[in-house]
Parts: sequence; structure tokens; C-alpha cells
Amino acid sequence: MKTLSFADAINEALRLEMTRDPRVLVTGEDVSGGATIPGFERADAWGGVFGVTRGLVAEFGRDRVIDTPISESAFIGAAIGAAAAGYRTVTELQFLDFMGVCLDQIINQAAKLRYARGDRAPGVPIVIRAMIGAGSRAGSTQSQSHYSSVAHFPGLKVVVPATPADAKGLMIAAIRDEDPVLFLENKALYETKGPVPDGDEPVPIGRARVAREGGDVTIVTIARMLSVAEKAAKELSERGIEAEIIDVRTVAPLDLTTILESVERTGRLVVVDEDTPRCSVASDIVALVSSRAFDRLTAAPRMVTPPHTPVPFAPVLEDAYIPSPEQVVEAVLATAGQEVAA
Amino acid sequence: MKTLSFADAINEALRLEMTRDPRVLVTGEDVSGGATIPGFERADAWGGVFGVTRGLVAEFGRDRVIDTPISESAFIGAAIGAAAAGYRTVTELQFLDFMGVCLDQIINQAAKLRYARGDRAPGVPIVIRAMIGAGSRAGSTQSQSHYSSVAHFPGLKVVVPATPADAKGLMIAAIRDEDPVLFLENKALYETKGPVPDGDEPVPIGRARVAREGGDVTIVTIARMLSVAEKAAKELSERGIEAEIIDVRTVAPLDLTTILESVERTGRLVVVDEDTPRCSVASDIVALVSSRAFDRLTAAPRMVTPPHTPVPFAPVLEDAYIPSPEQVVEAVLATAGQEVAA
Amino acid sequence: MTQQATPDRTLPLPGDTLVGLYRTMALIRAFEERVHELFTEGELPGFLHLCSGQEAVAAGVIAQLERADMITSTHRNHGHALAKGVDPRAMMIELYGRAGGSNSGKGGSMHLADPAVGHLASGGIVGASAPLALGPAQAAKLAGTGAVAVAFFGDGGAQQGTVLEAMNLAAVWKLPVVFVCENNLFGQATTVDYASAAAPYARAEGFGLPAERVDGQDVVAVYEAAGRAVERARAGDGPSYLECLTYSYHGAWEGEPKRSYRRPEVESDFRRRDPLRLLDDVLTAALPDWLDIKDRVDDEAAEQVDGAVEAGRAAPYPDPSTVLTGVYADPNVVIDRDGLAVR
Amino acid sequence: MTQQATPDRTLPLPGDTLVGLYRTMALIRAFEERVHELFTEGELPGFLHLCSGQEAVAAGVIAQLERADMITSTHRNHGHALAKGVDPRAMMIELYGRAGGSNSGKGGSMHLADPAVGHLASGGIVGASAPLALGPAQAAKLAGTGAVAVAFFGDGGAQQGTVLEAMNLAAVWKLPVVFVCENNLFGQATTVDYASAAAPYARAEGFGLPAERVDGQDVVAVYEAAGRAVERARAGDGPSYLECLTYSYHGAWEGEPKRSYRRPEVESDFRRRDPLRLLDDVLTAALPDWLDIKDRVDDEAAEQVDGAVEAGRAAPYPDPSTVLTGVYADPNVVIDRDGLAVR
Ligand SMILES: Cc1ncc(C[n+]2csc(CCOP(=O)(O)OP(=O)(O)O)c2C)c(N)n1
Ligand SMILES: Cc1ncc(C[n+]2csc(CCOP(=O)(O)OP(=O)(O)O)c2C)c(N)n1
Ligand SMILES: [Mg+2]
Ligand SMILES: [Mg+2]
Repeated sequence: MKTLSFADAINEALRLEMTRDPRVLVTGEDVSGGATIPGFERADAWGGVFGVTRGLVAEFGRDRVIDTPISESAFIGAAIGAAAAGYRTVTELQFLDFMGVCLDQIINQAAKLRYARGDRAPGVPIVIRAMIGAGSRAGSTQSQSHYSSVAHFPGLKVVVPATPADAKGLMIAAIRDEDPVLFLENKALYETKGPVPDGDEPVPIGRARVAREGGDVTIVTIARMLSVAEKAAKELSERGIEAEIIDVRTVAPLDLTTILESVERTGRLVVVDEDTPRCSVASDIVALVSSRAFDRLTAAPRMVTPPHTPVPFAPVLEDAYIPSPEQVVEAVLATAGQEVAA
Repeated sequence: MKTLSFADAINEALRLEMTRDPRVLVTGEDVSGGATIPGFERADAWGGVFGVTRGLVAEFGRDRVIDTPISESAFIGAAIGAAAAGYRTVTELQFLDFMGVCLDQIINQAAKLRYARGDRAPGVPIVIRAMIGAGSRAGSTQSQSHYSSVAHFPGLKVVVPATPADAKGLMIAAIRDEDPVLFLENKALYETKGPVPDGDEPVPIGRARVAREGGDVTIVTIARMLSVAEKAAKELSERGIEAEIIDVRTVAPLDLTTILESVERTGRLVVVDEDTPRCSVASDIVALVSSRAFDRLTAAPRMVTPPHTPVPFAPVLEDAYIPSPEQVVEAVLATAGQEVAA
Repeated sequence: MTQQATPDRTLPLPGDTLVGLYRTMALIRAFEERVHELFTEGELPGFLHLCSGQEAVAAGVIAQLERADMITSTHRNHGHALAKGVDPRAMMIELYGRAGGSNSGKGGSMHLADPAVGHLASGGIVGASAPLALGPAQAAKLAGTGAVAVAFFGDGGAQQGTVLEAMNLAAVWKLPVVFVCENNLFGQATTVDYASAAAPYARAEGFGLPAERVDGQDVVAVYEAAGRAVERARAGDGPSYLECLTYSYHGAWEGEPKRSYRRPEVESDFRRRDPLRLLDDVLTAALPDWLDIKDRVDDEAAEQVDGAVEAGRAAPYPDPSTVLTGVYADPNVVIDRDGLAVR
Repeated sequence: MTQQATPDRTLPLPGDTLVGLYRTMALIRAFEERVHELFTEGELPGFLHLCSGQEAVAAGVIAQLERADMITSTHRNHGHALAKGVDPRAMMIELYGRAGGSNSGKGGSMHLADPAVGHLASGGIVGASAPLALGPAQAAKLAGTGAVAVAFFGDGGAQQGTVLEAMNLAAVWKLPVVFVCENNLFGQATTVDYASAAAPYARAEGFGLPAERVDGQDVVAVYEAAGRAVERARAGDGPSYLECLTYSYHGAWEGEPKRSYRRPEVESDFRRRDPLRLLDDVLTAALPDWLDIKDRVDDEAAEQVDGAVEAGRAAPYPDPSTVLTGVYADPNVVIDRDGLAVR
């Protein structure tokens, strides 16, 4: 065990897998951080907007850490095609907000090639890294968390780590996976530090984690919302309510079993998500629990999400946009028929 | 009142609005049906894959019915930009399956320009027509109904007519709307005939329609699923169960009020949707009803959808994929604690 | 063996090469014509885009490839698949929507592919073939295998942003890839003269790709031009662009309601210069035993297609429960109707 | 008035034109430098992309436009907005995230725009500006207004498929649009020499667009080249492409952690040829009263920016409930937190 930041944990996973498997490539805009400049090859390359891929080009060379033009369809397509020839590309889309310029390669090619080519066809082992998350004052086209719209498509795995340990373990699993994995990094988590296991043990894709045990209410969280729920749980505990927190870790495939087991015990459900609410992972979880554990629910399930609007820029507005611990407390109390005391 | 097919009803709406308002344009691949060929201008132009825009170029000329190269980002962007200069473009994406090559213009430009430019900014009055629906043996890239992933984005209106009358009225409303409207046409409905009012009265966007009254269960349907539910309702009626059918007509914004009013009375909910289930409009409706009308529900709400897979090609598989009246009957009986007699 | 016809000085290529090209074209023509009949009679389901008339492009380009070289194709892909060696029986079973088809009944006409013989993917999204082809080219370059990749797309697809940016990325990475634009004059009912402000190949040069336009009816011209492009790719000299002028006899898709946008004069010009006929003329003039060979080759093609149709008719229907299989390659993930993973 | 300086034969353009260009550049420079300071001091929030060093492009191109001509811009848009006439106070209030900003606090730096003065949109999606600009151009053509549209994008954006296909569509429809590629050598840390296999403007010619590359430090050269392109557009002769070579003094974005990929020699070459300095030299040599004029223009720019900053500081914070407003233009549709329309 050592302590690493979320960003460094991903960097370590990439380094380990690139060392273990020479077929692992890293591509994307600026992933080599300037190392494409003649004379700059081994120098001070930063590696992406937040430096997640820094150092990789120095260690693995320009043949394996490959900058791209701003041509997301082309280089994601290339990653898919390279998979058919034995390579495993971890390609970076920078911000998930940019998916609109290349979504076809993700939803119709990566996601469906396996199915449409039939049962003997090989999988499409690629990893698409992309950032999500509001709070950086970037406005409506570089702050979104619209993984729900992608998780809607069959054939993709969509991973949303909340801790450095999971970021490392899920990245290792994603690279070894035979299917296309969308690996989403909430940029507000990059500096978060936490214990990270040594070695290269994967964290299985498709398994949620019980982050806090409690018998009174089940709070399901996605990525960064874990810490929001944890703050709420502390406050609730002081009021005598013990929340169980389930960090889904993967939104597709979804580990409904772990969620249902918890709701069986607690009878109450609150889902906390940073994506907008309509047709979302949050509403998906609420719908699945409502239809499969209806008789166990003792109160109306609740969602805590941003409003159904684009992400606003002004700090005052953006802060009001992101779900807060107070809202989670309020939602939990509402499931118990209580209101927050003024 | 006259009888028109679904396709002809849309054609009539386009013709009426183009006549009424000279700023209405029609663009897209092949919308003029070959009329771009020198010498062919006024001849036998078909107008799109299913002829929905046929005859428009002869009536309104090539300045207003404008073919495009296969460059969806470019011509949808053009439609958005033309809106800023006073035009109202009805542009055709052919199959919604193709949205991946141009989604950015839809979700980040059309949908967000109004919000991101602030409260005094003009809207983006464009209509994007696209086909949805399985059953035509076209396989996994020309058969999908993935409007849920688009309805997930704030700022769009998403319209899913089920009858010729609504197709006409909603198209008229869509063209007159100040916001971007995604107008979705299930190709299996094109030949369906039905009564269509004369004149150019719009059908308001955002209002569901009670297609059948009944007090025992609420069945919510989207587009073509109306007829599937109607068949199921007949069968259920024979078993003494009277289903209320609500055709949502618009999935964004959603008319939850009408749905909740019905569930208040029936206590039971079944949503029938042709889109895949995860993070879908169907799960959205189930989640909203479960959280807002929990105490009125007397049984677990249910969804009837295709499996969460791409659309398969083989007729035997595709027929198994599309929701059937039998599945709806089964789901309704399950909400009543019954099973279908063998 | 007839394939090893003695080289003749008047032949533009060795006789067995020419006969091989003819054989491929004859198979494609026989296959497509039969599919057309079967569809017209209501026997075959599907949304079909046939390539009768365009055989020289598939045959000429792919004759320059090895099995390890990968292609990517479009909605109009039967010819590419047959030329690359996808089993016609498996293809026809697939078109019938039966069990045991090349795509397990999941793909149908627009998605025919078989990575095992170097056909990476086809599909219904115009332009998607170009980005995909960059991958095997990149792999070949990194692994130093000398393999190449070929992306087929149409004159309509040539306008798609994905194709255009793929050209630049191929040039930036200096990939061994050949972009083959099958210019059959139309994208649906829209002419290339309308849709493309400049000729597709002319534009490629602006991206730094050596580009050529050839007569796509003349399989020898296609074969030779493809040879130059493939050689450049194998030699490490990067991507090229080849535009082939050709024509689709069956229009845009089977069952297309109105074809009046197609001028009969244009079509008959192309039919006069039918790719099989042109090659037949060459071979007739130059190979003394050509008539015999031709009969045999034509018969073989007909037999292969007969066999494929029989196989299609005889194959059982797929089990409806197989709708749920194959979404993920990961065997631990199974989909139930609600999209949940069950281990 | 000083603007109406007497024309001088040694001047490349009329004196008042030159002074006007200088005035625009001075305002942009003052605005950007102040924003840089305020951000560095932690006073301004945001994800900021400044254009100090690139002023000649915004000023030179937009000086050729009328108010009714529309522009579309990018993440690096402050200069375009100021040149097109967006109110600097409203812009600064927006950057402060306060109520009354140009975008109601909803947009921030990357989304500055004001359709009322012909600035259609900016945004954080590289390449999105090009398709959008086709619309007002199409409208102008249909309505016969003689208006033109200008799409700004970077050397990085020039690789995006959306830009490439927009070039073709503009040529197909023969639209009065000018594509302006601001080539500042880098897209983030990636050089244009790496990212673009051919020079961006060279590629435009392959699409049938007259294309030029000019020295983007020299506002006179930019102004003249833009004039040719705009004139072509107004005359109905269709789209053009203009590539301007320039440099961003503040790198890719404010707060960028490592800037070592930028060679100091290159930067100092560009600084030596600073666009304001180059024009200053011209005017010093040619206009006798230039020093006086310059002082006044510089002061005015500083005052404008001071005023803008004061306005930004003084403006109240927006009401948090306004998060919910403005999603739809339709006044009947209001969003509650769950995304439901409430009438
Ligand atoms: C992205 C996308 N846009 C539109 C279509 C609809 N479509 C299918 S085939 C076709 C014409 C394609 O023309 P071309 O590329 O020349 O190929 P051809 O059919 O002539 O072989 C179109 C527009 C599509 N399949 N994908
Ligand atoms: C579609 C898309 N891809 C990637 C990005 C991330 N990104 C923001 S700015 C930038 C570089 C843009 O370079 P260029 O177009 O040259 O503009 P410059 O910043 O140099 O002015 C990139 C890659 C983006 N915003 N949008
Ligand atoms: Mg074609
Ligand atoms: Mg740049």
C-alpha cells in the first residue's frame, strides 16, 4: 500500500500495463505532452491537460505513446481497428463533452462490432479515457457528465471510479478487458489522495463497492458523488440515521445485485448522481429498484442530481448546480418522512 | 378531416408551413430526390428514402428544398446558424442511427446555445427529422430507436408521434417552436393511415394524449408502441382488465402530469418502449412515477422494452427483439399478481 | 491447370492474374444477380445494396492484397467480402437470416465481415470505414509486418468528415493504408458532381496523399493503380488515395421506389463498358483457350452461388434466445432483457 | 478628429483605417493582459484562453465586416468578440461570473457571443464554429442581403472533420463565407507541423476554395487578404480560406502547468514582430501626429478596460435560482430540478 493521487494512480496503472503487455498503446491529443516537437522528445513533457499520461513517452517511446491531431473520430476508429490486429489502445477523448464529434465510432463501431459480426467475432478491447465533472468554471461544453447517454448503448462498459485505488484497479481491468471500456475520470478527483495497493491486481468491472455500512437507508453514488454522500452520511449519523453507501464503480454493466441486497435491508433508496436527471443512470437505478424490489421499499425512492440544465459558468450558479451534502441529507430525511430542521 | 398516411401527413405539414412562412427551408441528403441533377429539376423526384419530402422541390424550388452532401455535422450546423439569421430549417438526418457523426451540433450547439449565450439570446428554431424503429431487416446500424440518449440532454425537444394526425400537428408545432426539436418518425408507421384534421392547427409539444381510457392499469407508450399496447388492451379487456393508454407524444419535455393523473386512478404502471432499457425514457418514466406517486402504486411498475442489445438482423431474431402485445399483456397481468394462463 | 495459361505478350498482365480477376468478378456478379432475384421474388429479407457493375473495383484492389492485409467496407460490401475470401455460403446463410451465417444472423447484408480472412468490418454508417482502417495499418507499421489496410467508401462517403480527418491522420502517422473511393456517380439520388465541389481524389492531394483517378470499369487499370498504392504502403511511404469511376446497375438499394433520376444513356454507356465484358474482350483477343476457361469459371461461379443458396435455404432459423448473446466478448457478462449483467 | 488623419502616400492603407485597426488591437491587448493579471491574482475564475499576440487576426479580418455580417468563434474568442463589437463591460462582467454579463453568467469565457452585434457563437468544442457559420451565409445568400459570415478556428481545429466537411458544403452551396484559420503553431502542446500533414490553407484548395496564407502578425496583410476573401463572398463568388500565422503569448490556457514545449527563440521571434509594434512602426514612420494619437488610443483602451473591470467588480452575483432559466426560449416551458416542464 502507498498513498497516491487519483491522477497518479491512473498513471501507475498505465505504466504497469504498458510494461506487462507490449501491445498496450496510449493515444490522444497531447498525451505525449509536446514530445512530438523535434528535440523535445525526452524532455519536460507534461502529458495531457492534467498530466495523467506524463512520463509515459519518456519510458515507452513515441511508438507507444502517440499524439494525435484533433480528429477524434479518426483516432478512436484507429484504436478500434488496431484492436482487430492485436493491439490494446488506451485512447483519450480529453473531456467527455467532446463525444459528439466522434460518437459514431463509440456507439456503432466499438460497441456493436462484436454483436453485428456474430458470435465468433473477436471483441473490441479498447479503453477510451475521458474527463467528466463540473466545478472547474469551464462552462457548458467542458464540464458535463453525460455518461448516461453513452451507458444507454448496449455493448459498452462504462467505468466511473471514485477512489485512487479503484482508479488504478479498474484501469488495469479495463485494459485487460475484451470489450470496449469507457473510463471516466472526474477531474475534481485528480488531486484526491488515497491508499493504493501495490502490484497489478485488477478491480473487476461490474462490481459495486459498499463504501459505508448502515441499515437505515441505501445511498447509491456515482464517481465523485461518493464524497458528497459520505459528508451527508456523517451528518445523518449525528441524527441517528445510519446510511449504507454503495459506490457503483461501473454504470454498465450495473451491479444491481449489491444495490438490491442493501435495499432489502434498508427499505429506502437515494441515488446521488452528477449527470442530469432525465434518462439517466440515476433514474435507471431508481426504476430498476422500484420494479424489482417494490415490496421492500418503505418510502418513495429519491434522486439527488443537478437540475436538468446545461452546466452554468458563474461560480455562484455552478455551485448551486452540483449536488451538495445538504441536498442528500434532505432527500434521505424525506424518505423517512422528515424534514430538515430549520 | 381526411385520411392520410403518416408519411403524407408529415408531407402536408411541411407543405403548409412552407406556404405560410417563406423562411421555412427543408434540407438534407436527397430531400429533393434527384432534383439536383441538371435537367431533372421538376421531374420525378422521390424525396428521401421513403419519399416524405416528395413534391416539395417542385412546389417550392431548389432554393428552399436543398440537397446536401453526406456531411451531417455541416448541414445541421448550417441549420442552427441559419436560425440565427431568421430562417427555420427542417433538416433531415435520415436515420437516427447516424446521429453519432453529428451529435455535437445537436447536443452542444443546438441544445445549449440558448442557455450558454444567456437569457437575452434568441432560441434555435430548427427541426431535425430522423427515422427510428426496428422491423425493416436492416441490422444494427439502421434500425435503432436511441432517442433516450438524446432526450437525456437539456435544451432539446424530442417528439415521437404515433398517429398521422399527431405527425401533422406536431410537425407544424415543431416548425413554429422557438427551440430545437428532434422530430422522430418510426418508419414502420409511414404507411399507417388515419384521420387527419384539415387546416394547420398545431398539436402542442409537451402534452401527452390519453389514447384509451380505463381504470385498471396505466400503459404509457412511445411512438409505434401505441399500436402494440392497443392490441394488448383488447386482449386484456377480454380478461376484464381495462387499460388506460397514454401516448406520450413528446419525450422531452415530458408530460408527467397526465401520467400521474392516470396512475393516481389505476395504481399500476406499465411503460412500453422500443428503445433499449438502460438509462431510457422508459426507465425515466418508471423512476419519476415511483418517486412522485409511490404511495399510489399498488404494484411494482413494469417496463416492456427490447432486450438491451443491438438490433439483430435475422427476421426471427428481430421479431423476438421488438416488444409484442403478448409481452405487454404479461406485464400488465404481473402487476395484478397474475400470470398468463398457459 | 487453366489458371496457368501461358503468358502472352499482348496481355497487359500475366494470364493467370487476369483469369483470377475474372473469376472474382464472375463470382461477385453471379452472387449479386442471384441476390437480386431472390429479393425481388420475396425470398430474401433485408436492406440490400448490390454492387453489380462495380466488380472491377473489389476484384482489382483486393487482388493486390494478402490474407493478412485488412479491409474495411460499407453498406455496399458483398463484392469486397467475396474478393477478400469471405465464404459465399456463410454470406448467403447470413442474408437468409439463418443460423450459421457469417454473422450469426446478427449482422445481415450491411455488416458482412470476417476478421479471420482480413475483412475487419462493414456497416451502415457512411464514412465509418475510413477511421477503422487506420488501426490495422498502425498495427502493421508498429509490428513491422509489412501488411497494409484498405478502406472502401463511396463518392457520397468521401464528403463525410470522418473520412476527411482519417486522411490527415493517415498522413500524419504515415500509415500503410489505401483509401479507395468507389465513385459510382451517386449517393442515393444525389450526384457526386453536386455533392463534391472538387473531385474526391483531387482533394486527397491537398492532404498530402498521392492520389489517382482510374477507370473503375477496367479491372486491369484498377489492379495496376492499386498495385502502386499498395506498394507505396508496403514500402513505408504512407497512405494513398484511389478513386475508381464506376456504376451500380441496381441503383442505390434493392426496392428503391423511383430510379428515374438515373439517365438511361449514362447507364447504357457503363453497361457497354461492363467490367466483365471489358476483361472478356481482352482475354478473348489474347488467350487462345479463353472460351473454355471462361465457361468453366462462369460455371464454377454459378455452382458456388447455387451451393450458397441451397445452404441458405437449408439452414435452420436461429434460436430467438440468441438475440441476447454476443453483446460482450467477455464470457462472464450475460445480458438479460433488462440489460443487466448476470454472472 | 484624430481618426481622420490625412492620407499619406507612404501608408499602405488610409490613416483612419490603420488607426482603427490599432485601436481594436490595443483594446484587445489591454483586455487580455488585464484578464491575465486578474486570473493570476486569483480574482477571476474560469478556464481562460487568451489571444495576446494574435490581435492582428481578429482586428484585420473583422475590420472588413459590417455589423450584419456574422462571425463564429472558438474557445479563444475574446479578441473576436471585442473586434465585432461585443461590449467589453458586458464581457468582463461575464468573466467575473456576475449578473448582467453578456451571457447572464451562463457562458463564461469560452462562450462569449452576442448575436445582436453579429457574433453568433463561441464555444468549447474545437471545430464547431465552421458548420455554424454556414447558416448565416446561407441566409444571406437566399435573402440576397450581401452579408457574409466568417468562421474562426485554430490550426488544431483545422484537423477536425466538422471543419473539413463544412468547407465542402460551403463550396457546394457557394456560400459567402470565409474560413479563417488562426495558425498559432500549436493546438495545446501539439505542433501544427505534426498535426497537419499539409498546410491547412493548401488543403482548402483541394476543396475548391481560393486559399491564402498570410503573416498574421501584420494586420495590414491580414486586412488586405480578408478584404479579398470578403469581397469574393459579397460578390457571390463563394467561400475562401485564409490562414494567418501568429502566436499566443499566454500559451494554450491560463494556468497551464508546463510551457517548456514552447521554444523561447520562437516566442521572441514573434514578440519582435508583435502585431501592435509592427503597426506602430508603420504609423510612426508615416503619420506625423501618430505619437499623440497613440497615447490617446492606448489611454482609451486602458480606460475601457478599467471601466469593464470596475463593472465586473461592482456587479451583483446572479441569483442561484437562475440556473433553471433560459434552457428553452419557449416561455411556456420552465424546468424544475427534475427536468420537467411546468406551465
Ligand atoms: C452517416 C450516414 N449518413 C447517411 C446515410 C444514409 N445513406 C446510406 S447509403 C447513402 C449513399 C451513400 O453514397 P456512396 O457513399 O456514394 O455509396 P453508394 O451507395 O453509392 O455505394 C446514404 C446517404 C448513412 N448510411 N450514414
Ligand atoms: C472536439 C474537441 N477536441 C478537443 C478539445 C480540447 N482542446 C481544447 S483547445 C485545444 C487545442 C486547440 O488548438 P487550436 O485549434 O490550434 O486553437 P488554439 O488553442 O491554438 O487557439 C484542444 C485540443 C476540444 N475543446 N474540442
Ligand atoms: Mg456512390
Ligand atoms: Mg493553435
